[in-house]
Amino acid sequence: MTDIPFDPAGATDAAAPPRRDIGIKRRYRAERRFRLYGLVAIGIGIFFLAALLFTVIRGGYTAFWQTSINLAVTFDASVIDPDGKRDSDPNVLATANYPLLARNALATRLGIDVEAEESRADLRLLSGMISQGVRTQLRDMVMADPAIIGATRNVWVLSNADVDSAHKGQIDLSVPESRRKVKDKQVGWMKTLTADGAMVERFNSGLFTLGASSRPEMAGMGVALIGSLYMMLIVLVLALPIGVAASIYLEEFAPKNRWTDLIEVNINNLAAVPSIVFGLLGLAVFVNFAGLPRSASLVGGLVLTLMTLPTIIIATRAALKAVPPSIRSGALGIGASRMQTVFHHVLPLAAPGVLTGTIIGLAQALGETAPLLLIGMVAFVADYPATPLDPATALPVQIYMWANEAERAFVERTSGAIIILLLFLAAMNLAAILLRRRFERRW
Amino acid sequence: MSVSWVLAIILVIGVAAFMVARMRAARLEPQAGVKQHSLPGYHGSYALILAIFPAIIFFGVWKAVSPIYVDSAVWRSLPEQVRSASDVNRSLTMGTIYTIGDGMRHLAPAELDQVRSGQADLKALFASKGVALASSGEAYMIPAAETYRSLSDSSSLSSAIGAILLSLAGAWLGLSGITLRRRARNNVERVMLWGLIAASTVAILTTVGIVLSMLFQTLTFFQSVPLSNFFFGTVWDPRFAAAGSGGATGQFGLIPLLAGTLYIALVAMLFAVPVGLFAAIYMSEYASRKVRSVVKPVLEVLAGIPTIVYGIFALVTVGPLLRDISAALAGGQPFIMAQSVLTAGLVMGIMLIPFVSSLSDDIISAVPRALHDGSLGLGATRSETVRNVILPAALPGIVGALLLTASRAIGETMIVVLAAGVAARLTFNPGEAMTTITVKIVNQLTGDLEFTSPQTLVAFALGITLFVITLGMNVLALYIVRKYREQYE
Amino acid sequence: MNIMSEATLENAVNEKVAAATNERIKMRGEKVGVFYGDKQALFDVDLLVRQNQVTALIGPSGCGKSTFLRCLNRMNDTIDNARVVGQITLDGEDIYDRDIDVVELRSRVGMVFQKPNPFPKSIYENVAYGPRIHGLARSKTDMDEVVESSLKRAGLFNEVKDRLNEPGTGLSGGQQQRLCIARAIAVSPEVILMDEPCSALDPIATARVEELIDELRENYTIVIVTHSMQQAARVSQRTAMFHLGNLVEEGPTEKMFTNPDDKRTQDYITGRFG
Amino acid sequence: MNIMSEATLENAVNEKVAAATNERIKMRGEKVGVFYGDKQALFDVDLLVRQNQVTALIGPSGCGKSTFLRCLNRMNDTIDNARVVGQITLDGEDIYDRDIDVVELRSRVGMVFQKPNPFPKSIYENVAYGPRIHGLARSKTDMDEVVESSLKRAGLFNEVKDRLNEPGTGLSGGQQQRLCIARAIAVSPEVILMDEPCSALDPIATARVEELIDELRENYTIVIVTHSMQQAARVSQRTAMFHLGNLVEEGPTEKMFTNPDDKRTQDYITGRFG
Amino acid sequence: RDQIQIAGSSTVLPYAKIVAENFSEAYSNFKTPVVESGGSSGGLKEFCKGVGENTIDIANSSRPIKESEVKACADAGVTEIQEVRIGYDGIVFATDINGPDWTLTAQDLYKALAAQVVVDGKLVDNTVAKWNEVNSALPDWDIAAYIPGEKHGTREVFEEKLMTEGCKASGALEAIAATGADEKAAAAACIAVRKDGKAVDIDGDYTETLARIDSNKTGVGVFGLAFYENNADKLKVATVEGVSPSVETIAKGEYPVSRPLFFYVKKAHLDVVPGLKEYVDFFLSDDMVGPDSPLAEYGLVAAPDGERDEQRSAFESGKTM
Ligand SMILES: Nc1ncnc2c1ncn2[C@@H]1O[C@H](COP(=O)(O)OP(=O)(O)OP(=O)(O)O)[C@@H](O)[C@H]1O
Ligand SMILES: Nc1ncnc2c1ncn2[C@@H]1O[C@H](COP(=O)(O)OP(=O)(O)OP(=O)(O)O)[C@@H](O)[C@H]1O
Ligand SMILES: [Mg+2]
Ligand SMILES: [Mg+2]
Ligand SMILES: O=P([O-])([O-])[O-]
Repeated sequence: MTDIPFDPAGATDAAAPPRRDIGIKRRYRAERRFRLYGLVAIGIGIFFLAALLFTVIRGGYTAFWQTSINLAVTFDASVIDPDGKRDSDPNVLATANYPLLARNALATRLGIDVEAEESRADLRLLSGMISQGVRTQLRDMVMADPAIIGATRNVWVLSNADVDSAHKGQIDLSVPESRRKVKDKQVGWMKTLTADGAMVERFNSGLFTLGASSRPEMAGMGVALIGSLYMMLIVLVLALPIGVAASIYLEEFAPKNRWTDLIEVNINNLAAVPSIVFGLLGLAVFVNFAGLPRSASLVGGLVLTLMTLPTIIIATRAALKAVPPSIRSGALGIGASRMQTVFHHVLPLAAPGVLTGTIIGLAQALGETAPLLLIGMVAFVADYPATPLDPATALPVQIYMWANEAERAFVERTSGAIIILLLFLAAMNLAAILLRRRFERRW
Repeated sequence: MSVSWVLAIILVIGVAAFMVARMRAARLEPQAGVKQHSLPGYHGSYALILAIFPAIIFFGVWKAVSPIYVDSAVWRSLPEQVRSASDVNRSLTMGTIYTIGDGMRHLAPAELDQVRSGQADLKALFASKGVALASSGEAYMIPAAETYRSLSDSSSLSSAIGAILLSLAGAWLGLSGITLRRRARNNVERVMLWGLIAASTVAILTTVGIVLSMLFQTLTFFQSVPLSNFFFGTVWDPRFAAAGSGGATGQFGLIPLLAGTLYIALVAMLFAVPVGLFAAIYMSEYASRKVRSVVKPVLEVLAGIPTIVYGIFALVTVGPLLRDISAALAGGQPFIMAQSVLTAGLVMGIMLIPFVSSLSDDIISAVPRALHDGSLGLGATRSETVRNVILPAALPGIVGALLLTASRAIGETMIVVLAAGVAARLTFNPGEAMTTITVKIVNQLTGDLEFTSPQTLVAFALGITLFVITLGMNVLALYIVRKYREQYE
Repeated sequence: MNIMSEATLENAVNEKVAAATNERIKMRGEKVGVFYGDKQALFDVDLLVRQNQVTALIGPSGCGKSTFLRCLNRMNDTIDNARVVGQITLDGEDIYDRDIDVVELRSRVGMVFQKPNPFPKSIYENVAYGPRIHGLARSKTDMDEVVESSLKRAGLFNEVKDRLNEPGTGLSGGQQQRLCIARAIAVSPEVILMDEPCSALDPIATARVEELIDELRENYTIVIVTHSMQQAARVSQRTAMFHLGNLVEEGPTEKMFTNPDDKRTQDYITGRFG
Repeated sequence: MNIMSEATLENAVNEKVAAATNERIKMRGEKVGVFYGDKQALFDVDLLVRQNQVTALIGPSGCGKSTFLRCLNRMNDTIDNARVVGQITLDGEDIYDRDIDVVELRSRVGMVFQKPNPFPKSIYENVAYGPRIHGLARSKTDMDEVVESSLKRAGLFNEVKDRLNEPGTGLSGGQQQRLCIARAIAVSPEVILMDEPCSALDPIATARVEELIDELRENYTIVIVTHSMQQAARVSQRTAMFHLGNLVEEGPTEKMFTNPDDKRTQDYITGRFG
Repeated sequence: RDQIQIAGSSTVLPYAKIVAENFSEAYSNFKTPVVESGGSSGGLKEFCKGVGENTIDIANSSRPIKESEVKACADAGVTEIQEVRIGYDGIVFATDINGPDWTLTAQDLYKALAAQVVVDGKLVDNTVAKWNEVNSALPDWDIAAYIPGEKHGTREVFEEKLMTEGCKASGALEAIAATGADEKAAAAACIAVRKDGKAVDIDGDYTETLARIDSNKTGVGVFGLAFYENNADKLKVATVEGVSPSVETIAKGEYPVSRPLFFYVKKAHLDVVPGLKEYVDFFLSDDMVGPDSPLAEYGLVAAPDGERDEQRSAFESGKTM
């Protein structure tokens, strides 16, 4: 654009005057350093996050697959109902020895004689390869369709957790046989079954749907997911409005006097109260005083609400403080009331900060175990809670409990559970983050 | 009538009042020279408020107060000698009476008669109905239970009727007198303001609740352990007395725990604050919108990872790593233990990064761009602008964020347990293990020790002490912020 | 005490005059003083604002014009350390009375600020906001009309008609100022306070605003702060001169510009520039 | 293409003239255009800024004066969706060059913004900020001197000398504006860009600023945006008239105000008001 | 309430879980009991809150209930408490599997871990740094023992069965007594564990101990027998006083370090909470706590036959404390 034929080439441009020394080199170095610090800081954060995620995922991705065995189960009437009383006694079908059916099917599959005296030991080992969960699995099939008795069906049954671990290579098979839970014979059978395609790893949907169990292969996060869901809803529904309302009062309406100072200091202080103390409070107030049931997600939600409130309030207040006063006077000047000014102008501008507080507060509430300990939510709960008043657990509780289990198979499940929690967290935050992005605006 | 029914009816009345009032207000004839004071929606809301709030407050208060009245009425109905005899465990007696009274609702008339005539084995009968009775009760309890039952029945009926009538009256009040000049907006806003005030008192109530829920046990604790032993003791060894003291209670020295708490929190802050602040500055000042919109939520994930995960991370990865590094540096003997203040602080600091970064980023972004431009226009570099103009302007908010961060650092348990251990020691070396008050609160509460012993009760004393200490720190922080606040515009 | 009776005397005289000339007093300030913290920024100002007239406040920078203006619709309430003493009435009602509804007061006494402060919302929403909260438009079309006419009267409509949905903060300085004027007149207040409404405007836009002021005067009462003597002379019927927080002199504009009583006024308006 | 050579021709001619009259070109804009997002706000502006002269930019509100001014020290870089095309040189160096140092550029080309934007610091710190970051004062006394002289030159010192430690945001509108001027001149840039520096100022303060501009002209180069024709006439040597994003005409102020070439200029400056 | 609520010891928790799960499979008409974790003390505390809907039915405990707690219970109306002993928990020492074999004695442990030892008739801080300084048969490892924290009931067992015994056996008790300490103080000195970081209290669970051994291969950790059995491929167990821990040796009483496990039932709830009685019966059946039961498979050391019968009949007869 400068290729003009008669460009006077700056002949008349002012000759550069002697430049002042404003330490530009040094300042640029400082600038670059500063910028670098920022990058490094973000790098550190992301690095540690990556490291954490890496450890968790490496340890936990296998939990989403579970070794299953394909068996041709014969629903032998002589096993299910040896005395032929199933029509008169409904309990017969419910309490039959279903695991035996599965064991027999496995024995047949591996060509072991069920009747032979010398195979007794083998049969015990075989039983040990199949999950005890097969009892309910087969029972449900029979209960749903009693006509199935006598027939043979192809069924995928879960393997026992130790077999699962061995199949995934998590048990060191080089140690002496007596030191491990999976015996050499079982390993041999596993190889046979795997080669036949009868033993494969299938997606572990039970991890998401089942309740707690002492058998690793049957243990799932279902109850915990529901419990956490209830609690997060309660926290969201209570903590967000109360927190925002309190902040608005303190920041926009309250006279600046000792009383509001007291409230302010108080709220800041509540943020420093160890979470377990909120558990004490919840126990005293909600369970003992108000008579709400133990182990209920309602109580958990209330406790977590109180715990989250300071976080939301502090974040919201900071955000409200940051809204320039000219916005307020603009609205007031055309006859908006203070309430209208706050809700129409100030709060929307503070929304990103509010949402950040909410995200962080909820994240914290989602990951908290200690306060739940005292109100009975760190518990073994196998049945789904129908309402927030029923016993339930929470995701971090399940993680905490699994982390303390002795069985090897719980190790990967612990990491798997953490992954689920993080997914839950991500899903929960996504909405807030999208909202926040909508509200973000520079002026 | 059950509570939920009453509430539902009140709600319906309220909604109806809202609709009618809004419609009426919208249809008001405009008059020359008179402006309508409030929008129709405000008239509607006002009617709604009148219809709902007094009724619910009445209902709630009644529900809260009537049991006290019923309780004393039933108590007075008991025979004199019973009263004097069982004065000590009045609550137990009354509890049994209530259980019987409530249980009688489940009984069939025939069974009721049996009960009245004293023929039935109460415990068995009630058990068959799924009501637990600690003991079979005494004969005098049956009439008392009936008194209780009739009193509470009539109380709940009258409360329901009263509440609904009040609701109707409120609705009528809201609907009558809808005029152009009615200050419905002011009224609604006044109620809203009270709502806001109420919300902010939740914090106060929580505090009161926390103190109350710990105070009683704390006092019990201090009955067996002298204050000086607790506050000035330098040894934490609750199961063992100091040699020669002869006491059996042990040593409850707060100092090592307090030191550990502050030390670990300090290390965590030393890590989290610079990293978080620089990250925030980078995000709000340098990064493109896109980068920021990704990095910020990504960092926020750090706040959501359960602390036990951090704990395990510290235990199996960071701790040994630091130990090995320090061993390599020192050539043999590590100067950082696997469990140490440093490990705990570092890992906790990681968790705290988003507390600093996200909150500060929001606050920094909220500083009006005119300030930015003003500084850049003078030839300041971005970093100079940030340091000299933006940060000071954003300071009050950032201090708030830092306070929150520090608070979290003090309140954290799991990371400390796994990263720094539970040994209460007094040392200045960050390479060694220390522990925090919070850890001890959790441990003493969840242990195997007798729950009536000072070893368990000390948890409450620790809780209250920590509460008071952090309160003091917050007062200090408030004072400092006040002093250095810079208000823009 | 002495001073007080003297001051109110002045007001009383003025009132007599107003009555004689059949002018109605819309607002009246009596011994109005303002403190910012300990520092007094305004001293005992007695001033009458006549209905359907434009009152101009002039005086050197920092003399308290904006401060006084803010007193008239109690915007000073929003400044933490500001304290107002004295009495101000609107249609005879004390606006600092406890019973007074500040919000309603401000909807009756609108304000355009010295620094343009559009909301970070769309241009349309900036204007529509006031009418909406005051229920001045029954329908969307009503609202569109209000917005359009307000923008037109502020002389901004043509420039922004294609971008009504873009943020008001993305406008040029002068455009923002006109937007704020449009926003204020959209709620049709009885009194409009304008703090240098034309400071960022070019002559043509200024002319448009001055026309607007003239127009508005028929139905409304206007108080305007301006630095331009010409502008004061052109648009106002009465002028008040402030100096160092004191009201130096108030009177019909013509008289003020031709034959002021006070030496300071004389000096100020005959300053080299105008 | 056609247009381009035409435009640069204009610059070339101008330059010849400048050379002839022994004027040095401090800054030169060539085919400068600015887009805000998709919307073009400035079109192919060719303009020379002569050293030690005051160049006034005039034109109706929203025509692009501030936008052009911001191009001259690259303040547009800070607006997310703004994009500048064309070439601008300072002392012959392309300021949009990759190698150019924006910070140094801005320290050489200072700016006073249209909306006063004092920092939320004390008045003293507001002024001392620039000299401090550029290391222009060696000692505390040096700094005191710089601050005092800057405030004095901006005509603010007397009003604020007792409250140098109070926040700059507590000043009146006009005081803030003067504070911003003081802040800008405290770093003694080579070129000073002023976006309506007197919009919030009363005549006396305006006179003070205009005097200052005259003074500064001896050592510095000044570009000023103003809405007041009189002001342009009084202080500037050259005037450029913008309209709808185009540079309509540029020339010696005298000529512009007496005998403009373009009809639009004529219309504008002879508009009813001034 | 149609669900049994149980709270208490984390040691008993796994057993209670297994029983609860099997219970719900065997009795499909009852809901699965809820078993809270939270420590014996916490469980008993909740237990002693009173009777009724809002209180728990059973408290698991890894130690017998204390006198003061019984009293607190009674004060709150919980007057009838039934105690059930379910079996024994073996406590073992283990090291990383690749380490050498360990043969520990109470004496060695005492000498290595005591806070103070007697030297020249005076109590001085223990400075032993390596295991082989205590007993040359032990490996040349830095002392790093991960022992249960003071909150754990296991700690008491450790102190009683090992420290005190070791103290006596090594003659330290006499030596301490000789320094002029009274009986109580001497006993306390015997069980005081060094706090210089060589003995590390673990307040968490055995998984934490395992992780610590994972990261410090020369550490010695204390585990429950059940936990060890589940991780036998990673851990090598030490003999104590020459006896290798196993279900058999513990049941026979040969292995010295074990403790009984309990749960406590609120008698008032027995007829009221559906399934509670069945649950306790089910728990006490040989199908659950017998030698071939799932609990034993998990690692519970079953009580001898006679003791189990005794427990059953005691419960049946409604014997309270
Ligand atoms: N950040 C922005 N985003 C979008 N459009 C903008 C932005 N800034 C200015 N504009 C538009 O660009 C055009 C020129 O604006 P500019 O600020 O340069 O006007 P101006 O001549 O300074 O006017 P005034 O005298 O009113 O200040 C206007 O139409 C304005 O609305
Ligand atoms: N918020 C405040 N805090 C402290 N002092 C203030 C505040 N606002 C204004 N002042 C001071 O009060 C005096 C009057 O200010 P005011 O804004 O009324 O002046 P003004 O006449 O409007 O001037 P300008 O024409 O420059 O806007 C000035 O000295 C100013 O510095
Ligand atoms: Mg002003
Ligand atoms: Mg402009
Ligand atoms: O949880 P415990 O009581 O068994 O340590």
